[in-house]
Amino acid sequence: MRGIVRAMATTLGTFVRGPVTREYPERHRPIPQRDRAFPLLLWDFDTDEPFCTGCHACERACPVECMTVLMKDNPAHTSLGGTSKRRKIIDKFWIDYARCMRCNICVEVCNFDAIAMNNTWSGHEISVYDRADLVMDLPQLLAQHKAGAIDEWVAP
Amino acid sequence: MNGEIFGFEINIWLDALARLGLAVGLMTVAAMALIYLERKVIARFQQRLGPTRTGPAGILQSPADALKLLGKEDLRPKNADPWVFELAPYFVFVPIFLVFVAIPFAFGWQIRILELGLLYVLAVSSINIVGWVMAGWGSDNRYAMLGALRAAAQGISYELPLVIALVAVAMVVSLPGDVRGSLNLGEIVTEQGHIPYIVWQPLAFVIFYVAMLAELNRTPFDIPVGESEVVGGPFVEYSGIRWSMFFLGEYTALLLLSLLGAAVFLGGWAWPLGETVAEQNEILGVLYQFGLTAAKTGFLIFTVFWVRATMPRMRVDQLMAFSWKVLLPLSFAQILANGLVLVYGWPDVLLLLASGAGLVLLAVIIDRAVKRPAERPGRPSGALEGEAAT
Amino acid sequence: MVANTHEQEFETQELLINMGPQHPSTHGVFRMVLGVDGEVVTDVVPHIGYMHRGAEKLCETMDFRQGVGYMDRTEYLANFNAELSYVLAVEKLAGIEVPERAQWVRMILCELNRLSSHFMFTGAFGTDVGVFGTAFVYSFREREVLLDLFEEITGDRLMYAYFRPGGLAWEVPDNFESRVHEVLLSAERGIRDMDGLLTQNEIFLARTKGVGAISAADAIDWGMSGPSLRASGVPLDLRRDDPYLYYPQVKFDVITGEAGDVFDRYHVRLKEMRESVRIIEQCMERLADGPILPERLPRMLRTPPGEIYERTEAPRGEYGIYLVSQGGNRPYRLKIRSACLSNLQALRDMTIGHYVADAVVILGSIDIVLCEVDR
Amino acid sequence: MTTEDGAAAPDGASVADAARDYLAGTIWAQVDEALSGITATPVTDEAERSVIDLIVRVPPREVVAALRALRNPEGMNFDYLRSLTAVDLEEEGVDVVYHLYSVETKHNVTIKSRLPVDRLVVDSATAVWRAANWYEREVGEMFGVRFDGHPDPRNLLLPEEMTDFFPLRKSHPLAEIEVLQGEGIAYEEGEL
Repeated sequence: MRGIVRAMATTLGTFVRGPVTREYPERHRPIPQRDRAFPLLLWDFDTDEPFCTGCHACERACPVECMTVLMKDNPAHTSLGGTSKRRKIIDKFWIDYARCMRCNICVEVCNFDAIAMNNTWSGHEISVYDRADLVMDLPQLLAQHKAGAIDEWVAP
Repeated sequence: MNGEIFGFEINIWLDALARLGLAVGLMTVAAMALIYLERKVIARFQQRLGPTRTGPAGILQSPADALKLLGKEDLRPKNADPWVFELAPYFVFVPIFLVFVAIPFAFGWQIRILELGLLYVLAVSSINIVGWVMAGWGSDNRYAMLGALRAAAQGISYELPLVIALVAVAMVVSLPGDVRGSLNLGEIVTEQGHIPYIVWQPLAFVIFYVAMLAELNRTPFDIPVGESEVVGGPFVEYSGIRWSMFFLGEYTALLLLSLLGAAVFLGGWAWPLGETVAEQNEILGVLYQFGLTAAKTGFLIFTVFWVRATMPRMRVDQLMAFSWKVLLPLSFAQILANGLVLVYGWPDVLLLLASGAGLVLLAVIIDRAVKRPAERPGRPSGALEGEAAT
Repeated sequence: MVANTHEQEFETQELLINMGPQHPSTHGVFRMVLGVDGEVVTDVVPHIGYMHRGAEKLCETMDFRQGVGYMDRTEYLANFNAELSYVLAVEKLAGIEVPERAQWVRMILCELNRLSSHFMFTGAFGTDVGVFGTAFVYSFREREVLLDLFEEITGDRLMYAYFRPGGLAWEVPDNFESRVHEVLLSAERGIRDMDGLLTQNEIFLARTKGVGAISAADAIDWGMSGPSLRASGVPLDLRRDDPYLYYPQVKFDVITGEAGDVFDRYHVRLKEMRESVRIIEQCMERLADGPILPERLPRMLRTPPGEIYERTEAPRGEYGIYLVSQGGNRPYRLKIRSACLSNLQALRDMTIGHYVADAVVILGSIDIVLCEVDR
Repeated sequence: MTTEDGAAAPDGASVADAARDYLAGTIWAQVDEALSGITATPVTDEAERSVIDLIVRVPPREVVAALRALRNPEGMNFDYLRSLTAVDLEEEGVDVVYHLYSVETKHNVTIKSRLPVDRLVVDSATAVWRAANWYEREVGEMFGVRFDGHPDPRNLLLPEEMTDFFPLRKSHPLAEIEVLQGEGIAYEEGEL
């Protein structure tokens, strides 16, 4: 009988201790800075253009081939009378969030620190009715950092 | 042929209808409240919150569930036996409500004061096993069948210790004029004004409590409905309103047996000072007596929830062995001891001593039984040897 | 011959019960067909493969860094241990020296992962035995604390992708040590709760003692490993017998059972959790500052031709990586030796002859992860 | 037979010396004794050997005999079958690989057997270890190797009717990923 009494005492103990539940949709738990949801592109506020030069490093390193990158000549390059030092710049960029496995490799291989993992709740609460809506294009990928919503942490 | 309700004279049929309607309505509400309470209490035991989304603290969860279940499609499997399948819920539901006729809530507050109330309660409440078996058989589902057979075996096995434990108490009820023994629930409660019977008959109470858990298919005896084994047992094919009838029946039965236990063992409305307060002030007395009944019933229900939050499930063979080899002999021994004490007119303290000794014996038996590891009851048959997907 | 005809009239037939792939207690998409005589199981046929995703084939197309992320997906309850097997195999094949700090951190994380995995086991096992969710919630309470820590370190709650051939992806956060101590305190309380709820409970004992027993010789013959093998009394723990990382430098006991029954399998795991706490505490003392990656690591890692069968002691048993390289930056053939697959093979032997209710408990006691079984 | 080591000229004598040195550091002597009567050759070539374990090659016909000899409790007592798998070497055939372990002496050994492409058949090891059962089923379905005497040679992980397709062979590359990116997505130049 001792074991039964001990078990009952254990449950009574937790009865007294009170709930540990987090009420998720109402109260968002603060998530750590390193949290990685989905990759995003970063915005260079100095020259007002993306960091990304479209060098294809991430595209090649992606294990699941979820990225498509197209580059173009930078119209704002100094040689063309602009202010930017980037000769080439990203033209089109798609990331299929449905396929992405959030392994952080794209961030690690990027030579320009142009891509980072979203570390806010907005990266976790993506739900859509159509799978094609999970394919993010360049404006969508840039929007969050441009709006200052990302607490930037680029993995070394 | 006129009856009386709240002092007004009305036609006896109207009276009966009113009482029945009151009982059914009240019990449905009470059962829904119990469902909510169970979810909250068990959540607390598990450090969760339980329902929170419907109304303040989720208090409207049960009505919301009821509405949802009402709106659901009433499915019937293609190969099910239509009559048996559709009628089964009523066989579970109706008997349990009938039982309330004899339950005393306060002095004089009974739907009908029956001279053989205890007998009636036990007789009617065991009908619902038929409903379980019907549900299992009619569903044409192997899990349901397995669950129904388990339910039948369990219900019948534990009916006996339950009855005998209650009879042991009914024997020792001392009535005015030096008469012992009564089956009238009102009298049983009234006689506990000074000392409740749990003091004289602790073994009977423990047997009653265990058998009650088993009758209710509650953990650790929730074998017929074991989620992890037979996925809900006899109800696996039910949906919508029929399923909710089973569910409601289950919780009403919980309330009923807790009320019964409170009345027979814990002194119902009478202990402590139930009559004294009533003598001082009639209305206050009735309220106090209702409060006593509610508190004791609530306590019993709380322990049921507590046990549910704690205990693993027993296995079907252990369950049967526990009933037939342990509880039944012990309850017979209890009756025998009571009989000897009564026949020879020995002092009542002996009732307590005999019962207490039985309780110790029960604990020892459980401790010893655990030390023996189980053996494999069966041998391989090779029925599926080399058989591809079946 | 009246008796004879009587018997013929009541000839009984075995009932076949299909459990799974959708069943509350098959731990994922696992299906078994039970032949049942009354309540007694007379035959079991397991069916697996519902989760087969061709992980081995996929890894053949991925370079060694990419493969790490895929290991997580084969073992979603002990990801660090799965990653470890893979990176150790690559490192040994390529001959990379791993810095000391990285190894200690790996050890701490693997043991923490063992804790979280065993918590998951005790919780799920409690539910299998029939506790209405309490064990499950207790274990998830503690697992949540552990996962929070993992998220702070690696950025993800489940698919860590944190180990790299050569070391770690990035440095642990500054408050790592204090956080680990906090988590250990919480885990110890969780172990205590679980112990109090189940271990001595008479009903639990009645349900588990003597059920699903398998002898040491049988267990070895079936290729069982991990706690399920040790419960049968075989003291085989790769952390001690085939050491990797710095396990020879820490003190811990190899827990073994006696009867090899369900209770022993549970109890071995519970005791092992205490050992894990012990190991982590020792690791924390030894953890010193230093680099987490070797100084010279090529940008694209290549291995010389050759092969290796690297095995580590994951929470569920031996997690082996058989890596064949013909030179180049990706495996020529990668085979994942899953502990669960071998443990699951013995299910038939363990279950036959027990009650239906026991079949569920026995399945729970070998703690399968179907992702790992099917790969 | 060449060594990766380019500095030393690969003449026969130095290769043999290197092989002897390598084998001296392994349990080959004991394994050789246990495998008396069976044509077993240790793998010493640096490009083929394992970093940590000894690999022994055995012709397909003698595999089960070799395994039985190694399992013998009076000999090496390799009582634990760690893993059983195969490696597809395309036109060279298929290697069936057995990883053995001795719980008592804690020795490891790997047995390999090369099956020619036109005859992917080997005797089943299920009589030696019951553990071989599912491993062999898996190798059978994935590589098309037939294990003679296997009690239940159905598919294990793959659908049961899928017996003409062997996914882990090199001749069956992964399917191309259907590229969804950029299709039907409106992209306006001025939005940046």
